[in-house]
Amino acid sequence: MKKTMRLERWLPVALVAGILAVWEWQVSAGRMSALFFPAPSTIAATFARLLTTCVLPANIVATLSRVFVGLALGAIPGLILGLAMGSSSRLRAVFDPLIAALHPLPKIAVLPLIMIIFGIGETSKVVVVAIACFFPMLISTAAGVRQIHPIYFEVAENYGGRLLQVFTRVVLPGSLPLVLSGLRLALNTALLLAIAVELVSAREGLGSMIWFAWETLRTEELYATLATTAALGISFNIVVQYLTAKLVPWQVEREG
Amino acid sequence: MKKTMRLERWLPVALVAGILAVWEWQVSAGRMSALFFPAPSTIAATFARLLTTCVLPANIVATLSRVFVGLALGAIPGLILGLAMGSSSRLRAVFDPLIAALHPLPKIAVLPLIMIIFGIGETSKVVVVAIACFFPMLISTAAGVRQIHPIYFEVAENYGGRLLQVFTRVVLPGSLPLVLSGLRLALNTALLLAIAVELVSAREGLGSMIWFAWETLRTEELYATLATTAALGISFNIVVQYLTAKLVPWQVEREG
Amino acid sequence: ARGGASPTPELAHLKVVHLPYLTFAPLFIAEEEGYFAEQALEVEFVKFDRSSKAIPALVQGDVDVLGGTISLGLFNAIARDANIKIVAGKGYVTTAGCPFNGLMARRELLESGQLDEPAHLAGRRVAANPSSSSGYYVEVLLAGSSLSLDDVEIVDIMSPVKLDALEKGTVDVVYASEPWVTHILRAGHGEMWLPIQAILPGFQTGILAYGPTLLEQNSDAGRRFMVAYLKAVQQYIIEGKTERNLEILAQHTGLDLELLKEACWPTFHDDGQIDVQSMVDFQNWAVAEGLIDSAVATKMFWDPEFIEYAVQVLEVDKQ
Amino acid sequence: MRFECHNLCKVYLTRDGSVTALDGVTFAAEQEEFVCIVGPSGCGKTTLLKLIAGLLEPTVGRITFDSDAADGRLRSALVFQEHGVFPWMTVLDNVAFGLEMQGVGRQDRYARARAFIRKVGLSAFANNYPHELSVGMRQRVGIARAFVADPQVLLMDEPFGSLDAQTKLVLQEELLRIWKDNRKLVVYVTHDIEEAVLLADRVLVMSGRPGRIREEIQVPLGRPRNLSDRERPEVVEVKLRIWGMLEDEVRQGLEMPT
Amino acid sequence: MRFECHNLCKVYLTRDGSVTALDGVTFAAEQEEFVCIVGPSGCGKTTLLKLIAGLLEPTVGRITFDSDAADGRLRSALVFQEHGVFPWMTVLDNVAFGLEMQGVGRQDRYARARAFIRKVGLSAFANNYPHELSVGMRQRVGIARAFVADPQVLLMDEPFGSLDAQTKLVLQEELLRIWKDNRKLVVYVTHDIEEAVLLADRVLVMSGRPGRIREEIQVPLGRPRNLSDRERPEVVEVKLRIWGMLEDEVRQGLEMPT
Ligand SMILES: Nc1ncnc2c1ncn2[C@@H]1O[C@H](COP(=O)(O)OP(=O)(O)OP(=O)(O)O)[C@@H](O)[C@H]1O
Ligand SMILES: Nc1ncnc2c1ncn2[C@@H]1O[C@H](COP(=O)(O)OP(=O)(O)OP(=O)(O)O)[C@@H](O)[C@H]1O
Ligand SMILES: [Mg+2]
Ligand SMILES: [Mg+2]
Repeated sequence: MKKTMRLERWLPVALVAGILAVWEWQVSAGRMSALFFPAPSTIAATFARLLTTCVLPANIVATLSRVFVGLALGAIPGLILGLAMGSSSRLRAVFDPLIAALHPLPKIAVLPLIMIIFGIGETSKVVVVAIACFFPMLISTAAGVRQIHPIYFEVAENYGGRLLQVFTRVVLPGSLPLVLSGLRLALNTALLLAIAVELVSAREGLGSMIWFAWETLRTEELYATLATTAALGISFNIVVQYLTAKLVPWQVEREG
Repeated sequence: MKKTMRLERWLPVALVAGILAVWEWQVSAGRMSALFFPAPSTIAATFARLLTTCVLPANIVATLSRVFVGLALGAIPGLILGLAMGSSSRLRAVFDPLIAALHPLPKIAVLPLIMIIFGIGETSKVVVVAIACFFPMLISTAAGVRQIHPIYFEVAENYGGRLLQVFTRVVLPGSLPLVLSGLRLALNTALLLAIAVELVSAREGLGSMIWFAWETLRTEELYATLATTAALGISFNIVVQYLTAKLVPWQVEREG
Repeated sequence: ARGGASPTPELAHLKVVHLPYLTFAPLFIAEEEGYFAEQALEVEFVKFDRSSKAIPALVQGDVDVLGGTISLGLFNAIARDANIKIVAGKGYVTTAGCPFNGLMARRELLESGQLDEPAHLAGRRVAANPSSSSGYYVEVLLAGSSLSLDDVEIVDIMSPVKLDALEKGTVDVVYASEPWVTHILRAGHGEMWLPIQAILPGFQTGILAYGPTLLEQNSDAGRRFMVAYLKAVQQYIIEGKTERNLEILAQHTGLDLELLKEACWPTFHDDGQIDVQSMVDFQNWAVAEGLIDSAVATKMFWDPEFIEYAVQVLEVDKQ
Repeated sequence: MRFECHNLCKVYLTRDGSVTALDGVTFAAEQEEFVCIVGPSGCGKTTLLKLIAGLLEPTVGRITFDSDAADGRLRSALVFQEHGVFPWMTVLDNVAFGLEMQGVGRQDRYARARAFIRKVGLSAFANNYPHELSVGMRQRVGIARAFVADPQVLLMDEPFGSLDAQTKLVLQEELLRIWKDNRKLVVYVTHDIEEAVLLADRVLVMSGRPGRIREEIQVPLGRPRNLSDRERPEVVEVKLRIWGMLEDEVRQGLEMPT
Repeated sequence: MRFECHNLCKVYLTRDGSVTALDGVTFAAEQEEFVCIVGPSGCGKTTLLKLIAGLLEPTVGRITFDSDAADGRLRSALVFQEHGVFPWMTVLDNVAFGLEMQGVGRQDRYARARAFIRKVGLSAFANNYPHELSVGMRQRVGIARAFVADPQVLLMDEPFGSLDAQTKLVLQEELLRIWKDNRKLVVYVTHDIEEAVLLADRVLVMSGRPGRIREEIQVPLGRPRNLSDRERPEVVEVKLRIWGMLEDEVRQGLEMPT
C-alpha cells in the first residue's frame, strides 16, 4: 500500500512535468506563440528573478495578508451563521432567502460602492474578500450540520446540553469534515478575490502583478505569478489536509 | 408550527422592506448621497422601465444562457470527478494537488489567454463560467462522498455491486444532500462569473449592463441590475430547495 | 463609387474594438453614417472593458482594428515581434480649447492656495495609474519640480470612487478624462487644476492600430476602413456638437445629451496623423521606469500608409 | 420521583400518510420502581421512552412528573437502542458526556467516567474512537454514559441487546446495584421476557402497532434476586403468561400486516 | 459449497497502536452446514464474518472456498450487525438490492422482494424509508434483503438481536426452512447460547480478544428441530457447557481489561 501511495504522490508531478516538457518543445519548435505561451524555461527564469529580487515575496505577503484578514472576517461569521442555520429550520427560513439574494451579487462590480462606504484603503479590499469567502463557508457548514444524524442531537438534549454545549460538542465536531471542505473553498475564494481586487485597484499583491504583466504584455511575468498562485493553492490544500488529519481523527478512511 | 413558519417566511421580506424604507427616508432627508445610493423608489422606477422596454429581459436571457451552458459544462464533470475522488483515495492522491493548484487561478485574469485559445466569442465566456463552477461542485461532492458511512460500501460490495452500480446506488444518493449544496454554490458561482466576464467583454448580459451603468454613472440602473441578480439568486435557491425536496425524500428534518 | 479604389470591392467583415468612450466618436459616426458600408465594410464592434485587453486578440487576428489609448503592452508586443502597427491617431492633447483630460484637485486646496504649483504635490495623495499614461503625466509634471513619483502617494481607484474621494478628502488630486471631468465638476468638490495640455501639449493620447489581418492579408480592407474613419473624423471636426453627432454619441456612449453638450470633446488631427515624438518620449520614459524591455523604432510601430491613401482618396472625393 | 402518562398518543407524519405509533397509553411509574416494557417489534416502545425523556412531543396526552429534585428539573438519562455514541469523541469523552453537560470539571468527570469504563470492561479502549470498537463495545459505552450521569430516572432501550449472555449478566447485576443504592426509577425496554421478569417489579406488556398497554404484570419475586435463577416456577409461570400474550400480537403482525 | 479458514489473523491499526482482533483462527465449514459462532463481546466475531465475506483482508492467513457455482464466483450475503440498511432507499428497494446488483429486472425483483417483506411483517411499510421504521423493523429489512438474494453462503451477524422473542422464533423457523430447502451454508453469530444450540449443527466457541476458536461443539440434536423445545436435557447440557466456557473469558475481560 505504502509503495503504491508513493506512486500516486508522484503521478501529478509527473503529469505536470510532462505537460511542461511538451510545451517547451512546442515553443522551441515555433509551433506555439512565444508571446502568449512563453517557454517554461523562460517562465522559470523570470520566476527565479522575481524571487531573488524580492518582488515576488513582497507581493505574496501583500496578497496573503488580504487573504487571511478577509478569511478571518468572512469565514468565522460564515461558520457561526452556518452552524446556526444548519441546526435550526427557523433560522434557515429567515436567512436563506437573504443569503441566496446576496451570494450572487458580483463583488468586483460593487467594489466602487464598497470603497465609497469603507474608504479607498485596505479595509475595502479586505471587506470584499471577506464577503466572498463568507458564502461558501456558510453553505458548506450548514449542509454539514444538516447531515449530522438526529440521534446525536437527541443524546445531547437528553443529557441536558445547553445551546452552547450542543454547539461545541455536537454541531461543530459533527459538521467538521464539511466545515473543513468549506474552509478549503473559502480559502481559495479568498485568494481568488484578493487577486481580483488587486487587479482592479492595488499597487501591490499578486493581482497587481498580473495586471501589470498584462498591461505591459510581459506574459512570462504573468505565468510566473500564476504559478505562484497555484503554489499558494497547493499549500492551502496541504494546510487543510493537515487540519483535517488533526481535527478529524475519527474519520474513517476507505482504501482504494 | 405552520403559523410560525409563515411568520418566518415573511420575516426576511419585512427585514428587506424595513431597510429599504430607512434608505428611502435617509435619501429624501438628504443624509445619503443620492448619486451613489439612489432612493429605492427611483431604483424601482428604473427597474420597471428596464423591464417594460425589454432591456432587462433580453440581458437576463443572455446571462442565464451563459450560466446554464457553463454550469452544464462545469458542474457535470465536477460532479463525476467529485464522486470518483470521494470514493477513491488513489484518485484523490493524484488529482487533489492539481485541483488545489488550478482552483485559485484568477479566472478573469486568464480570460485573455482563454480568448486566445477559444476565440473572442461566446465559447470563451462559457468556458470561464464552466471552469469556475467546476471546483465548488467537485469539492462539495467529494466531501459528500467521504461522509458516507463505510458500511454502505461494504453492503454494496457484499451483494456484488459493480463499480457503476455502487456509483449510482450508493455514492450518488449518499452524497446527494452535499451534491445539492455543491450545486447551489456552483449555480451562484456560475452567475457571479458570467457577470464578471460580461463586465470585461460582452455587449449584453447583466454584467455589461452593470459595467455600462458604472461608465455612465447611472447608479439607479446599477442597483436595478443588482436587484435582478439578487432575484435570480433567490430563484436558484428555490430551484435547489425544490430539487432537494424531490430528490432527498429520506432527509430527516429537525424542527426548531 | 465614392472613395473606392477598386470598382466593386469585396464585402469585408471587420471586428473592431468598441468602448463607449468619447474618443471613439469617429468610429461611431462612420458606422452610423454608413461610411463603413460605403466602403463595402461590415463592421462588428467587439466589447472589451479596456483597450489594452484587446491587444492579444489583435495579435491573434481575432479582432482586426484596435482603437484605444496608447499603452505599454502595444509597444512590448511589437518589440516581441507581434505584427501590429499604429495606423492613425485617435485623439491628441490640444493646446487650444477646452481640457478633455487633466489633473483635478480638491476645490478647497485650490481655493486656499495650497496647490499653486506642481511642487505642492509633494506628500499629497494622487489618484492615477503609475503604469499607464496617467502615471506618465504625473511623473512629467513632478519632474519639472525635481520631484518623482516617490514623493507623492499614488492610489489606484476607479473613476466613480474619485468623485466620492474628492468629496471626502481622501484624495487630493485625481487624473480624470471626460465625461468624468464633467461629473466631477458637477458634483462640485473638485476643479480642473492642470489640464494635460499644460503638462504635455500635443501628446498623442489615442491611436488606431491594425493587426496582421489588415496589415498582411487584406490591406485593401484596411485602406477602405481608413477612408471611412477619416471621413468620420472630418465630420466630427467640422460639425462638432451638431444634433446628429450628439445623437450618435449618445447612442454609443450611453451618456445623456445634457452631459454630452456640457462635456469637452477630444480633439483629432483631420489627416489621421500622430505625434510620433510624443510616443518616442513615452517609450523612453517607460524604458527608464523598467516598464517595457526596450523602445521600438518608429517604423516598427507606425505605418502611415493607410492615412496617406485615405487622405488622397478623400481629397479626390471633395473635388 | 414518579411520573404518570395520561392517554399518550403519538402519530408520526410520513411522506405519504401517517403512522400511529402509540394510541392511548396510560400508566404510572412509582418511586424507586423498576418497570420493564415488553412488546412486539415496532409497537412503539422506543417512542414511549422518548416521550418520557421529553425528546418527542406527544400528539395527544401528557406526562406529569413528581420530582423531589431541588431545581425541579427532571434529570433522566436514556440509553438509546441505537447507542448514539458520538463518533467524534473518545470512549472517555463519550462516557463523561453527561457529566460534562452538568458542568462537572474535567478531572472529576474523567475520574468518574474511568470507574464506569472499567466496570463495562473497556479500560483498554478509553482513548479509542467508537469506529474502532465492536458493536457490543459501543453499546457498553452508551450504558456507562447513562450510569455515570447518575440520573433520577434511568430509561433503557434494550440496553444489553448486543451483549453476550455473560457480560449482560454482570451488567444487569451492576444495574440492580445502582438502582438500589441510588434509589432510582428505572424504565427498561427489552425483548427478552425472561430478563424482564427477573429484573422488574412490574412488567408492562404492549400490544402491536398502534401500541397500547395490554397488561400490567406484577412480578411475584422478592429482592434481592438471583439473576441466574431462571428456572424457578414463579419465573417460568409469568414468562409463559407474557409469552402467550405477545404471541397473538406477533403472529397477527407477521401474518396479516396492517 | 464449503470453505476453510487457515490461521487467520487480523490486526487493526488505530491512531495510537494496534488491536489484534483475531489470532490464528482455523476451522472449516462444510457443505450445507449450519455453523454458529458464540463469543464474548469484542472478540472478533464480526471481523471473522467480514473476512469470510471478503470485505476485509486478513493480516495473516487465508480462506479457501470450494464452490460448485457455475461462474466460480462466491455469492455470500452478510446480514450486518448494524443492519446497513440504505437510508436513501425505500424498504422495497433495500430488500431488492441484492437482486438489483445481480441484474434482476425491476418487476421480477420487486415481486420477489415483496414476498419476503411480507414474511418479515413489513408489507405496510414497503414504500417507507428506513428512518420511519423502528430498530427491529430495520433489522428485518436487512434479513429480508439477505434472504431474497439467495446466496450460497449466508453470513448472519446477530441477525435477530433487536427482535422480540416471538418474531425471532418465526424468523428462525423461516431461516431453517430456507437453509434446508436451498441447501445453503449458514454461518451465524449470536450472543444467545440457547439459540446457537437450537439452530446449529456445530457451535464454535471463541475466546476473548484476541479471538481464537476455543472449542468446537457438535450439537447432539436431530433434524428437524422444534425451536420451542428449550428444556430438553441435551440442549440444557450443551448450553451449560458453553456457558461455563464463556464465563471465564468474560469475567476475565471485565475484571482485568487488556
Ligand atoms: N421518525 C418516524 N417517522 C415515521 N414513523 C416512525 C418514526 N419513528 C417510528 N415510527 C413508527 O412508529 C412505530 C413505533 O416505532 P418504535 O421505534 O417506537 O418501535 P419499537 O417498539 O421501539 O420497536 P423495536 O422493538 O423494533 O425497536 C413503528 O411502526 C415505526 O414505523
Ligand atoms: N475498524 C476498527 N479499527 C480498530 N479496531 C477495530 C475495528 N473494528 C473492530 N476493532 C476491534 O476488533 C475487535 C473485534 O471487533 P469485532 O467487531 O469483530 O467484535 P465482535 O466479536 O463482533 O463484538 P460484538 O459482539 O461486540 O459485536 C474489538 O476489540 C474492536 O475494538
Ligand atoms: Mg425500539
Ligand atoms: Mg460484532
